[in-house]
Amino acid sequence: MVAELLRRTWAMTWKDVTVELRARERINAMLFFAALVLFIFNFALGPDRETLREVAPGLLWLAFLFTGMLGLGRSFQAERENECFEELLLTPGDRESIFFGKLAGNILFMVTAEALILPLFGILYNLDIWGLLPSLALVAFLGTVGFSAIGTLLAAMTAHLRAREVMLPLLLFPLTVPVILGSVRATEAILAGGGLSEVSHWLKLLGGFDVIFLVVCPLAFEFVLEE
Amino acid sequence: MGRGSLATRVLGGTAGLLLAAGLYLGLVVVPPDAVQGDVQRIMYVHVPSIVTAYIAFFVVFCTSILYLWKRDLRFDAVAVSSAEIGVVFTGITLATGMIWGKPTWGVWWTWDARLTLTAILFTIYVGYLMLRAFAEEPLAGARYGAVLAILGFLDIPLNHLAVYWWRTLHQPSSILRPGGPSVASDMLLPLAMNFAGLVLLSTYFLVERVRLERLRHRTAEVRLTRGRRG
Amino acid sequence: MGNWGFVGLAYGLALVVLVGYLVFLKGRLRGAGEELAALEQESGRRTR
Amino acid sequence: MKKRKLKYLLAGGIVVAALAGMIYSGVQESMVYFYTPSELVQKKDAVQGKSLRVGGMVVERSIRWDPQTLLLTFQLTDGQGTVFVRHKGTAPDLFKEGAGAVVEGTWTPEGFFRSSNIMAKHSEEYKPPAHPETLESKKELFKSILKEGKP
Repeated sequence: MVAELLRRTWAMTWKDVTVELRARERINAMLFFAALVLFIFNFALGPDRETLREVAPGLLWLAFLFTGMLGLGRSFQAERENECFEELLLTPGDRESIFFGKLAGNILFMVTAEALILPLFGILYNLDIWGLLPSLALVAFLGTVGFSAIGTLLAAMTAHLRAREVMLPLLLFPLTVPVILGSVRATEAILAGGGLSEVSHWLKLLGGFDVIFLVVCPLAFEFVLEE
Repeated sequence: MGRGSLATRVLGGTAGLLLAAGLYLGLVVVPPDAVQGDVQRIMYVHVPSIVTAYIAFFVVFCTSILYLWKRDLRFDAVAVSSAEIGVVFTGITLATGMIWGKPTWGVWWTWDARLTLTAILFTIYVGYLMLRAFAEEPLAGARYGAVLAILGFLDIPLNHLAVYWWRTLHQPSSILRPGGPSVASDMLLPLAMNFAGLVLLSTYFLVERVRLERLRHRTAEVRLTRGRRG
Repeated sequence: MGNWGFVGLAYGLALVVLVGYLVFLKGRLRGAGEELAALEQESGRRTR
Repeated sequence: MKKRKLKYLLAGGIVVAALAGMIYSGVQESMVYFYTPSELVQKKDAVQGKSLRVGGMVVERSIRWDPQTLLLTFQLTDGQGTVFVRHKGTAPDLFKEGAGAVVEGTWTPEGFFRSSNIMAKHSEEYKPPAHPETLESKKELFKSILKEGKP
């Protein structure tokens, strides 16, 4: 049963990635937007290196989250615009596989964007992050999983609403406060030179959040997709 | 049609009387607090409102689960009505808390744990109400709302952990704590009175708001049958 | 603003919000009731 | 149908277990909203120039207030360490000697804490003034001391 779920999930992810590789409408927009955000921060904050250093973790995560949001918004709208929702529902097997497939795609796109943002951030703002990359990557991954789990569910939901572009961030940000808080604090401690052990309780919070919503969201997804 | 049944009116009247008594007790009879002075009297609205709001959100959570399970629109009507009332009372809590904070802490707002949590709660349920307003199809809106309410409720303990690790300035809970309440007994009376009054008042609001939801359902039904016929 | 000023502000605001919500609720109830009544009357006429 | 029920039960179990585990481990870890004066004294080189909060009791007879320049100075203590605080502006009503306070600001190289915001921290006790308790009478005493300290 688990093997079956994995196979279906993989098929779903593969479909999304192939579509993306052909059209590149999502990932290009995300990468360019990410670069722009980093660019704009500079004008918003001025040249003061000290201020920048202090707010760096928050900025980094704002860039991650806004870019991720851009990708999440597209994940079901493309299906809706091309009227593929009905076909999606006809996929055999449990609906969970659709959720996990979409989620894996969303995480993949967001991680790709983060892989660009992180080094670019280090270069543009002259931060010495190179030795810290593994621990930063772990925090980024844990945060991304939690954010995307709720994000994928809400994206499926808001795709059927009026004013869907505004509703996704309005619902997503309040719900993901624990993830945002945990990720930013953990990143802050790591950038300040603390090891992973110093942020263990934030990692626990992120991990716990991920577990809870990876269990709840796919079950809730069934009720969202119902026609 | 405009007025509720006799029982509802009695409910509303009792709530009003209790609140008036609580107001009189809290503003006139009970002495001011030793440290804070008269400002502490704000507590008699602030604390009962947040408890009422929490009860309302708990009702939203339960009825949302029941709706997804039984698919009876009456549960959904209670859920959406209760969410609206919860938002009203959370709003009152935030506003009175800010007014109390200015003379006591010296700031209108600070990003302390309890304040932050209440603000997050407020935004989650305002989002819920917007979702309900923006749903194109009522049945889908009911399902989405139920899912969001369950997610939001599960989020509360996580928010609690995150925000408490982040910062704490608000004094610990005065009433619900081991060793009994730390509020002098004659101050508990107006608190209890207002609490009972606000719970009754919110029940009254709930009954009326659910009636509104039923009216809307009936209107939609009539429209549907007429559309089919015509 | 003295202590009582803050107390008055808090109680006044709470009162305004609660009464305001009540008025808003009653207004919506009346509106929905009238709409339904008009609709029922209209469809009743049509079936006759 | 049975499979579905099992799924929900399992999910509920995992959620409850995860929450319980987090709360249990959360109780053991302690995060701080503010530094205590002794922590600040220990770490003062590391935190210089960073904005942070310090919380403690206001040392008795330490408040000096100059109404001309609006300069308020006092000491915060936790029994072990003591920090000098300078604040420009007024303090909230509940701020007084012997009571708790939290200040926001930065630790300066000159060896004092420059506060930009004072928040009085009060306890969860609510009592009318007539209550014949030692703590209350003590607080009354501080009130009179404060009046002497403030010209």
